[in-house]
Amino acid sequence: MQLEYSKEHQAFREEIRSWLAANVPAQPLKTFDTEEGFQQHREWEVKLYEGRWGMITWPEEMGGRGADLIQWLIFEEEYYAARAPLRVNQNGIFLLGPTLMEYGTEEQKKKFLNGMATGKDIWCQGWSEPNAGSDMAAIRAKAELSEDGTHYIINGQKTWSTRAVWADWCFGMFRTDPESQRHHGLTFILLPLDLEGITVRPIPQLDGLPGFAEIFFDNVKVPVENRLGGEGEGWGVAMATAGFERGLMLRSPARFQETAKRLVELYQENRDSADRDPAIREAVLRAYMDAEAYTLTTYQTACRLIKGGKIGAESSTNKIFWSELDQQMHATALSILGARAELQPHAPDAAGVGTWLDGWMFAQSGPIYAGTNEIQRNIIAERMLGMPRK
Amino acid sequence: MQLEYSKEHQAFREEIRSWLAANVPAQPLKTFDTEEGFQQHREWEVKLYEGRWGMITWPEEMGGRGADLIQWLIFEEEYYAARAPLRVNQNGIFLLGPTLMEYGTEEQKKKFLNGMATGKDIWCQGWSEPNAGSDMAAIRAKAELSEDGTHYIINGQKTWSTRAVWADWCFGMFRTDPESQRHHGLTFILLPLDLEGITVRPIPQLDGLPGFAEIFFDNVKVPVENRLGGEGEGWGVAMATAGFERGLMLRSPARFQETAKRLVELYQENRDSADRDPAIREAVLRAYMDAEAYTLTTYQTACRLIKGGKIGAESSTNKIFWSELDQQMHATALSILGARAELQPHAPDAAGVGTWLDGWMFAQSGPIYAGTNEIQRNIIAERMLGMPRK
Amino acid sequence: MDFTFTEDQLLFQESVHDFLVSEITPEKIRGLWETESGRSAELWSQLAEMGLTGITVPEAHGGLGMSALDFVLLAQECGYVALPAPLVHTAMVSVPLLVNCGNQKLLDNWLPKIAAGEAIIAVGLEQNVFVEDAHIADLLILEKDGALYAVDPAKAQLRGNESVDLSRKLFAVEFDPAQAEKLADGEQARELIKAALNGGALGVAAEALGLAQRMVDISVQYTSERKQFGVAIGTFQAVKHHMANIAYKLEYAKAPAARAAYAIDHRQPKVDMAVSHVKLAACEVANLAAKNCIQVHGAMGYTWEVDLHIYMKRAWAYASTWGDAAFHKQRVADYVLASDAKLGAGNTF
Amino acid sequence: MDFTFTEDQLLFQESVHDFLVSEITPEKIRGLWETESGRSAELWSQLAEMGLTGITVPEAHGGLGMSALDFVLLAQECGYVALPAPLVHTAMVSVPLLVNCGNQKLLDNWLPKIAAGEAIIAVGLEQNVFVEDAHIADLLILEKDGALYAVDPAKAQLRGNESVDLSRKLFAVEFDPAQAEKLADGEQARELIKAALNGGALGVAAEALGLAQRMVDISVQYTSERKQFGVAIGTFQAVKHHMANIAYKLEYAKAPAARAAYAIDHRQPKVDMAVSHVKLAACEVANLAAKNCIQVHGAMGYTWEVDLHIYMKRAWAYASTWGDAAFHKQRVADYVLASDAKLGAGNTF
Repeated sequence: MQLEYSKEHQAFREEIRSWLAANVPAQPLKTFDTEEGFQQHREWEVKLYEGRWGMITWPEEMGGRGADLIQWLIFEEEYYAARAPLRVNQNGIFLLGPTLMEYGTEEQKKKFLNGMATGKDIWCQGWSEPNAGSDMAAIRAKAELSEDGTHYIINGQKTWSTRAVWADWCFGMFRTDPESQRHHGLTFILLPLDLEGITVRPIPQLDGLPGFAEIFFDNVKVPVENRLGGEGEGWGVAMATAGFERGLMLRSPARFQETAKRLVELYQENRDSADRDPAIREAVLRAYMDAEAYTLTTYQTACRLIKGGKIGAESSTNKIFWSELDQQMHATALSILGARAELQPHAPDAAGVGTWLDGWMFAQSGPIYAGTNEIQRNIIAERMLGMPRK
Repeated sequence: MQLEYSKEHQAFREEIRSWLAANVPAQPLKTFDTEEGFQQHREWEVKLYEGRWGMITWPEEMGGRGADLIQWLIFEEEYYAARAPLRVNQNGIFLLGPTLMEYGTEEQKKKFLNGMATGKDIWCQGWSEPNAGSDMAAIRAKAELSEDGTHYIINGQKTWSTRAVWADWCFGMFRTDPESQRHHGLTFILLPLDLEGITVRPIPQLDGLPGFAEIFFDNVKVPVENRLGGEGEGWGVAMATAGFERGLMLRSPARFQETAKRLVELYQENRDSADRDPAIREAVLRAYMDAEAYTLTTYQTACRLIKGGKIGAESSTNKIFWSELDQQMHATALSILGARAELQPHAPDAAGVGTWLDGWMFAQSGPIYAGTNEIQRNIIAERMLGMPRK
Repeated sequence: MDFTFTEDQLLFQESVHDFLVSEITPEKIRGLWETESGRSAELWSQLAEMGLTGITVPEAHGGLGMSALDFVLLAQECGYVALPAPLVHTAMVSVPLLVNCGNQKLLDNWLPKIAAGEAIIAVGLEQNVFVEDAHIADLLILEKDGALYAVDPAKAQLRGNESVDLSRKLFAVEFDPAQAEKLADGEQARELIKAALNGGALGVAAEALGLAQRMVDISVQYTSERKQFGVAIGTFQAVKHHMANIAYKLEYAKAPAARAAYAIDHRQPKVDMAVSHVKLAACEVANLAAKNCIQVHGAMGYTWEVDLHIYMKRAWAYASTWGDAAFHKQRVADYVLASDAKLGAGNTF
Repeated sequence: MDFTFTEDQLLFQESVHDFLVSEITPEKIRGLWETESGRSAELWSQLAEMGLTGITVPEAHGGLGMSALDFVLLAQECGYVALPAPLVHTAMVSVPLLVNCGNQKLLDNWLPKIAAGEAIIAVGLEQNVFVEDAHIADLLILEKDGALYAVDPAKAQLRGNESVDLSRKLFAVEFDPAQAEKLADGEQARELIKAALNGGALGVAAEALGLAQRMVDISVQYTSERKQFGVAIGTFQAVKHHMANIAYKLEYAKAPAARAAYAIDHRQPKVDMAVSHVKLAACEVANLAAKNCIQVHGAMGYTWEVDLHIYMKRAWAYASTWGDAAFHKQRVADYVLASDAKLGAGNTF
């Protein structure tokens, strides 16, 4: 065991730190749940790409830096510490990208990876359906192969598609075998959202902004070349993506460490009033310790993976841990803010309340999406502890 | 609404208070989980009977005072405030007694109630079986009617029978119809524990003392006169008893209010060291509020019942509330005691640690017995909220 | 000893429940969010017609002359529908404050109008930072430097502050004491302010109980219908226990609410502790309800379209209004940790 | 950056695990409860033969010369079997204290004996109130008034204090400094005491992780076999979630344990915070395990006959030993709330 960074890693940290210092917009961008903010974030993706910081874990020949997981964690630490913009293209770069590299044909890689990397194409997911949420295998939206076998005809509905309102492309799972049950007979398909027959209906979230959308498919024609992996093999392809989603890439610890730091600062700024309630100091210290525990554990997992280990139930344990930590930290911040905690950020007397309320609302989604925490607990009990399913 | 005690109630409180002041043993009795302590508690029951304080809710003609529920709550308040001994005969007086009055024949009432009241007969329950715990309807111990119809032949096993080691009588449920399923074909039978064929095996609990026992029945002959209610009607009779068990009689708030009071005192005595951990003050205040909430809610229920209301899901909500409160209060006390919390009461340096450790161990049984808190939560969800069973 | 509500009290609650549930639909609330004031004069007159605006106004002044205990059940119903009108504020804070302060001119001048639904008085205490519904108030009663002033809204500067709950209308208010009528100062003001705070805190606590009940009802219905893995998700034990955990805590906050109302009506010495106890317990269960109910709704609960957030956001807002948790914990501590505290069995009533 | 244990470390852990699980059965533990000393000389020699008593003794003195990091995995295994012997105390406290204090005579005199399993040194810090295993110690090292003394057990008065965990042997010890050898005082003593406390705290924290794992393993097996309502109770979601809640918290206490050991070995400035963090996290998860595991056992878990209580009671005892929660929370606060605290992303290592 060796818990110091190598010279190379330190140099890497310096490099990204100075690049971010020079390039992170002075003014925070508008949220990408607005059209203007979406455009601003798209431009930021271009800037990242030009600096070759867009997808550092990708191979060099694909515009990445072939970064290892430790470099990835360092990158994220600097990225969050610099308060750099959220990644509007995370579905593409972190979820679909790696899957494409694993399952895609040469043509598909050529066709899609570059547009993804350059920020030209923003991707959204088409997985959940009204009756296939936690139970993804219940997917019904169907794709029929045309008689001449040149394309699929897609009909049905997807929902909870994050950032779909202004996205360009969608990757999703569709049932190609109408006779099939559960996770059989599903196929992974990539399609542009401007195809004829596609209707995108924005869904406003808790803050009123259209953070996700429903997507309706009415006899949408998609060329077979847009199929990722074999027909009926979609589940396996999707699981790889899901592994990433719940895994390291999207929930690196930096985000929660920075929230914990801001919470400590908020506590210090409001010490006199906060210490009237002993529970607050308790919660602030716990937030720090839990963020630290999440970081240490993530580094340990990353090192294990680098040495060829496989990811196991970590995907479930960390989903629960970070999502509950995130809720807990924001709840604590709101109690520190007291009577002004309910103010919206733009309220005239909201000085000092920061973005904690928005963060609190967003934190509500953590225990829900990508498999509810109840599902994760089932997985831990059954797969990690070996408890009986039925 | 009128939240003051009537003159009569105040006078009643004065009466029991002065009787207790004159009669409660100066030295606490040994625990009734020891033979000597059991005998001491039996004598205390006699003393209570002689003062007509043994079962005040019983009708006068049966040696009680026909006390209403408010008087009962007042009695308990004074009883616990006086640190009077625990009731070794609670199974008889509070569980079986009322059931006998409701379902018993005149002969049975004559035969059993007096011995119960005078402390001559201490009763234990014979309900749970190795494979019928939370699932009481899974009872297998069987009672066969003899050919001449004069008695039952009992075979099988009961377990978790509290205070059975030195008890005189047992009331329990047995399957009289071998063909029957679940809660059908069960019969409620009363039997002395010195009958031939009965073996009582003590079960040591967390503190090492035999607080409960297994009872084995090997061709035990019991006269039919000992059947309470009709043959095959045992479930209905038992449910009445269970209603009492989870109901008001055994978990009147006084016990928890006194624990909360002792906790506040412990906190005050150890204020300097306790305030090093802000979580402790928080927990002490919560203990007081929860004990208060339990008291207020119990009084409200009692008044509703007096006015002819029926007891509903209260039996489940209060089971969860008091058992978690009890655990929480004792856990808080142990953290106040710090490094000395683990000491057994008789340890030479245990001065000041009191009985918190014993109380903590006993508190572990609260969420388990008389229907685990998981079962209670199911009941609340299904019967109180009307959520779907399957 | 009688801890039950009267038939009349329960029947009144039922009729108010029926009226509010049919009138104050989620659609109506969403509609009011789109309006400038966020308030409906028509709704206010309806409430007046039922006698609710004057429920605590003495009969001599045209009200129903009812007490906090009479109103506490109704306040729960106001919470159940997330009522977008200052009824609880009026019945629990404004009117009692006027009555307690005993200024005959004010009483004769305002109470009849309040009972008739023709006037609204908004009370602003420093503990609250903001004044609720100041924009529709005909009179403001404001705390400043330990004194209470009657302020003409026209002579005050209102600065609107938007809450996460779009139905809550909050205002930072500035005024010049020289241009206002001082109602009380010193000890008298302290007592009036404390009583007003207790009334407001109990009011939102009771509303919070209604909010929790509403969120549970919505969620029980949703989870009984919503299917995953081929069965209603309400059959999953984890979902059942999420709901049960709200339900049993809710049961144990109701009696303390009644006791606190009783303590206010009878000016009991333990009133501060009683009010703070229920404020803490009710806001805790309401926020637990918010947390568990959005969870069992899944992504649906995270949307603006499902009605849950109407009640959830108010539960969030109430956690720290009319005294935050720290304030109320301290008041409980003042009672419990006092050297002469009467604790233990037999000391509850 | 390499946060993994070496193959050797993992293999050593595995062999120690196999040895302890086969040797330290619940039956053996119950047997020792019946003995006067509660300790087994035979067991101690077995541990010595495996090199465990001298695992942190420098090779020059006949030990394995291993570090806290090497031992932290083994300490978890000691907890897994609730080892009734002062191995963790020896490896994490006694030996490091001797080595740190650098008294050549003591080193030469005692370290070889410890490695050979022929001597036991018990360390008593005021933070602990009691001294573990003083009754079988050949030498006591005791804190008094800020100084450290080497005390001949024959010249000390031992007063046995029975713990809820019958395997824990606690003693109040009195001695006369005049009759003892002063090892250190002032700043040197402060440093030694702090280091000893960190070693002991990390030791019990690591043991607590093993205890939690053991209670989970016992409970998973029990709930997989035990049937109610016709099915294994382990199929009930509430039971699964009781277990899952332990398991995921346990996962997040392991890396902090390794980091704390590393911080001790490398004398990192953040060592106090690192040790206190894992002490709090490990004892919290062990006590959660106790609570949830007895619950899923039902009445069975409340008995003396089921083995669960062997591990449960030790988890209870460890919560407040080698520094109670207040002590460790304060040390974390000292680090986090310091004006020059380095918090946030990138400051963990």
